Amino acid sequence: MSNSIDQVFVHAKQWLLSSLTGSPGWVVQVASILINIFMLLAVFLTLFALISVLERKILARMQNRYGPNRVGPFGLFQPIADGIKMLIKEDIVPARADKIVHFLAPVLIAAVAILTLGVIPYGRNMTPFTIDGGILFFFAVGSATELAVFMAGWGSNNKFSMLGAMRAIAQMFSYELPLIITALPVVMVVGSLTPDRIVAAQAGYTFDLVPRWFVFTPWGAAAFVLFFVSGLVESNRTPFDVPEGESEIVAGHMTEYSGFKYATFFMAEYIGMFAVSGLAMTLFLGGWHAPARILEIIPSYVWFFVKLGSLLFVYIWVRGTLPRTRIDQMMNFAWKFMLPMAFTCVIAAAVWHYAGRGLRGWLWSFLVIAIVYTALSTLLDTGRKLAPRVYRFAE
Amino acid sequence: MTPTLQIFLIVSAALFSTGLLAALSRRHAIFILIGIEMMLAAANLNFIAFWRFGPPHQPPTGVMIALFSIAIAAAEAAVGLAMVIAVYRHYHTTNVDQLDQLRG
Amino acid sequence: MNSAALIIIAVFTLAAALAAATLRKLMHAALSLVVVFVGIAALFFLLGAEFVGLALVFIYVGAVAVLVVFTILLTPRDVGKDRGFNWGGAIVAVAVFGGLTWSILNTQSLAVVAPHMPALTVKQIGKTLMTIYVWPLQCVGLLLTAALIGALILVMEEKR
Amino acid sequence: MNSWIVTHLWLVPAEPFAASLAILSVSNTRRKSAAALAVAGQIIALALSVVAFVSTLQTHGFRAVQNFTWFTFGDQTLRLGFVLDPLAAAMLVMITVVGLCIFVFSVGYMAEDKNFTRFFAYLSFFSGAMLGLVIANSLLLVFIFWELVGLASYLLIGFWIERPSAAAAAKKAFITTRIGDMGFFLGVLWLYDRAGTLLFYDNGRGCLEGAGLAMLGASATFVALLIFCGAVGKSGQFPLHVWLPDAMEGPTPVSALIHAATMVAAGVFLVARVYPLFSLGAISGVTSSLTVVVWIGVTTALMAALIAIAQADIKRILAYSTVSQLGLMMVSLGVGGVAAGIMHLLAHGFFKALLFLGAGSVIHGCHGEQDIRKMGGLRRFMPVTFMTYAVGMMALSGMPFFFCGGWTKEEILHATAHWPPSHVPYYLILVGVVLTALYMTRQIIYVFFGNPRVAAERAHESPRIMTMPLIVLAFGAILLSAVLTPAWPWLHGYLTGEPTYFDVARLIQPMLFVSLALVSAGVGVGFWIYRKAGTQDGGRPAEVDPLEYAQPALFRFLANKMWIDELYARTVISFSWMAARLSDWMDRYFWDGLVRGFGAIGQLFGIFTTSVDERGINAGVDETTAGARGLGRVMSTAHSGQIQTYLGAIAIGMLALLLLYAWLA
Repeated sequence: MSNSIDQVFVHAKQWLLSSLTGSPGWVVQVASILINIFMLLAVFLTLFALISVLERKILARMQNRYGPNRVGPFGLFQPIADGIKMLIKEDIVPARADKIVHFLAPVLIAAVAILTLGVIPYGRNMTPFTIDGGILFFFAVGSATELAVFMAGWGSNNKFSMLGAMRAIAQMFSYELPLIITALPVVMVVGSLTPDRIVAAQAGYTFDLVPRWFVFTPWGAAAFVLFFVSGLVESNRTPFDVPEGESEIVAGHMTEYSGFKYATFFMAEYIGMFAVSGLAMTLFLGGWHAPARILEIIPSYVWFFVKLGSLLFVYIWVRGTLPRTRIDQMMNFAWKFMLPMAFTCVIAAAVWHYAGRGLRGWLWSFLVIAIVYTALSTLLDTGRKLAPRVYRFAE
Repeated sequence: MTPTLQIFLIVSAALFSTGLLAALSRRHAIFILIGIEMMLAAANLNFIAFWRFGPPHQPPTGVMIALFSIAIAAAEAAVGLAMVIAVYRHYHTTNVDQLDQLRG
Repeated sequence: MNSAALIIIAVFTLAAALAAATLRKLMHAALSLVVVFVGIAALFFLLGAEFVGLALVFIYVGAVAVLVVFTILLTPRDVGKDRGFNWGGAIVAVAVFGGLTWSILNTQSLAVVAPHMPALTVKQIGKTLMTIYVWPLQCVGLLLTAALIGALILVMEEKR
Repeated sequence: MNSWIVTHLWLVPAEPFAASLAILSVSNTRRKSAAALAVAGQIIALALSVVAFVSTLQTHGFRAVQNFTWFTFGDQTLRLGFVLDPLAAAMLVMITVVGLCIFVFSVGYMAEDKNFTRFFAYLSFFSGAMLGLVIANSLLLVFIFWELVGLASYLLIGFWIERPSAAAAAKKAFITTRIGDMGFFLGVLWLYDRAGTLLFYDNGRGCLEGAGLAMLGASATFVALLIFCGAVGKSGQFPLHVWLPDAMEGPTPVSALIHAATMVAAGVFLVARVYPLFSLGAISGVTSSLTVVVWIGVTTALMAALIAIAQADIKRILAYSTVSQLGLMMVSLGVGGVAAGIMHLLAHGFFKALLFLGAGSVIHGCHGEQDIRKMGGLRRFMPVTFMTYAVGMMALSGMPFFFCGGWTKEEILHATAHWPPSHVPYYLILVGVVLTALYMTRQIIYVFFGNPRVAAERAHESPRIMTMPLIVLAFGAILLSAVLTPAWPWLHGYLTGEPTYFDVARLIQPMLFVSLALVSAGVGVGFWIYRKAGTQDGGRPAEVDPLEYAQPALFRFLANKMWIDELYARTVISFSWMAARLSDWMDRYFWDGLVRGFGAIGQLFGIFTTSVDERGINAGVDETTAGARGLGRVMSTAHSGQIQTYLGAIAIGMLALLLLYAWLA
């Protein structure tokens, strides 16, 4: 019973395709791809709408406000109203702008964000685009985001846009290294770049209790934290939203965009966030696997979206809690802490593997990470103690 | 009709010639680099094509050489672009016609 | 292997390549180069070398293209100005293309179709890379390090 | 405990070395810490030595070695090691006890010196080297420490480097001992060539054990004599004794430590250590090498005793007495009394250090004056120094019963009396004993009795820190005799590994009376001759020595050290001088002329080639270069300097190659 519910979407797609029997093979292929794309867009655009309003509501609750509550029940139809507003706004293109580049930038950034969604397994047998090097595909396609940001900055012919684009590229380049390198230990341990295989490797439970997710190993936990932080940076979220810091450079590379193009950037940012969270779950949190054997009756895709939802909540929570960092602090953090720690995770994973993947490996790899972490934090200690801010002129 | 090796080679030759065109005809130093990158890509395409159309069950030498060539081309691009910037700093131009101090 | 796909991709790639070689604005040419590389990656996919295609996209679109546009940004004086076109170069390029095409078409041993071949997995590539090609791999690593340091030193501001 | 000290024996010399390094690394104004470091190093070394000594008491003939490989060259391995046996242990204790006393004494004696810390660094360095020397189990290691000891001696003799005489004395000591060391080193090489090992004891394979000795055969005599060369140099034996009296230019504690108690004993110790080499193939205890040792020793003992009678410098007298006593030890070793010789060495270490420190105290009290003729009557001003000095004098003279020197000297006489080849050494040594008592009596009368003269008028007793070591050493010199008596010859048994038992009857034997009579005679004659020394007596002025008044020619001969220095100056040194002059002349006129001749030939050839070059070749080359330049000018038009031209040329070239290939195919 649970199996049929689990596979209900797969069966539905097969039923749809079965109506095409007799057509040439490529027609079926194209139809299958189109169904996948349609489903992806439908699900994630809905999710985007939902999350955008939820974020506002949650942030509001954290700041003792109500948040949007006028349109529809509990303000749930707010995104529709926003969408209509965005669509009917005038599309302004600066006179000195490089029109083609200015136009292509939001297209590219949205396309890239949606493409990266394609390789994530959303449930059992539910990977839209099965490819041998799925993780590599994710990073390869994702790296085009930087180009799109640059195009937006350059095409606008505006100094704030250019500065924002430079900042964005600097931080994305810097944090792409830890992002990719923290994915490496998982790839090493599983021995595959395929997301399906990585999820499959995390099936089962130790002592029938603790799921075999990589986040429960020392290297996995450290790598997950690093990956999550890098993901925050890659999706330009608070506290790393330096490139679009309103108080400094208006809206960064999005300064000269309005209306639907601006909405596209906004959407791409959210979808990028979904994609990075999805990859983090695939790599470290067991993908669509249930956290306990009893809970396996609940379908896999439900688990996926439950986990995705909790991660997104953490994103929002972080945004509601932390102030924006300075760009130099961010860069220092990336090169002096994140990168060495990412390499340490690789080494710790190797130690874990060669010490037998058991308790011994667990302890050894914990030791490696603890030593490097302690050494790094001692070395990087600036000696400045955190203290309440003193307002000299305000009181 | 299934494509033969010749079609890939002609595509590659066309790409190579376009790269050559960019490298020979344009005055900006970056165009020369763009042309060279295109020529290298054409060569990689040749390697992959020859591997694909070669005997099966052999070590994927063509693929390997393409991979190494991509890595080396990346290094080449980095150094080449750094040189462009250094030259620009020194001569305040990127026009290769003006960079002829080695004229005999 | 699909001829239709090949033709579409090839035409698309070559058009982008021609744009990259001839567009007047340097930035547009550089972005066309990105399209060329995406097209070549697609050709690699078509040929079954998925990993190389992904690596190409990763390195060229993610790194080299950004380097190129940054260089354009850092050398602002000549950007956007038309410097004329050297027709001699075009003649040479066309001659080379003609010569190559003529010799390719006249070589009968090249008129073969692809044999059936098992898919090349990433695992296979990794094994080959770590066994037969381990020395070249190390050398490439050394080369990349040297290039990194060299590029840094080249663009470093001279201390006065 | 036992095995621990054997495997960690290297710690004993390591302590003073470490102290030396530490002292050198602190500022030269931190006098207290320097002295504390040096004394602490010495105390730790003493403690470790006592531990080592106790562990050797467990069994008779205890011997433990700890060998290790230093380095390997080819298929040869060079092994070094440390040995702990009664000889080494006794020496360790003697050196550290005496050394400690001298260190403490130095704190007071050198208090005014501006290079205080450097002095203690050198002193510790010397102590470490000496301790290393006695525990070395390899002739090479012995040689290394031997040279380190020599270096320390050089540094300490020349400590007051601003005095030309001190610098000259240091050089003299260094070069003279180096002559002996040359022989020593040749002996080491020869021994390695023959025996293939330089380890003394190595589980039966060492060069002093059966197998090693068997490989030596007849060459043992030469090896032994070459090694003895080193001992002669270091122990100041005739004919290389000349450096030792001059070495008194160093600070007095140095003289006490190096030139009395320890370093000069190294030669005797070395002979004792490699005694199996000397006695190999002995017929009733006599070999040709041992005979040489005996005669050298006798000559030295007698000659030095004679010279000592006529010296006026308090330290020089003691120096010559040291030479004489070392000769005595050599005689003892030569006639087979190894244990007697070593016992005398140990006892001598105590009482000679005592005498030197006493002399240092006297000099300190007399404000740097060293001439005994200017002293006198000091027993009233310096009672502690006088008492301890008297103990040392008694011990040195060989007064039996209570002073350690007496028993050991008696034992030496015993051994010499029964030497089969000849009785001459025995009689000569008897003369030496009388002379020893005589010159010591002379010295003590001059220094402590009579009326105070020029230097003694404002004399004062030395501070506590200087008298304490004197008292300790004096007690040591007396107490040591308890284990030396024939009634209970414990030390003898300890050294030889034979069991000892108590028998009071052996206390009384003929040699005791011979010894007693001789010493009494010497002291009595001394008192009679020098009863009015330093005062006007008859026709003799106050400043003239009684002996000089009676026998001026003989006295001058002795006072000038038998003109041996002058003899060397006339013979060895002038020969070297002549050889140097000859070489200089050869170099200047003969070889130089040859070189100049060759040079001239080269010059002529050069002139010839220059003309050929200028007239013939240059013209041709000029034409060629002009042609090349013209060609280059034509060719350089192709070098547009534009990269795209080159690139295009490459492309055209590639196309041409392609077409050529197509045409060929």
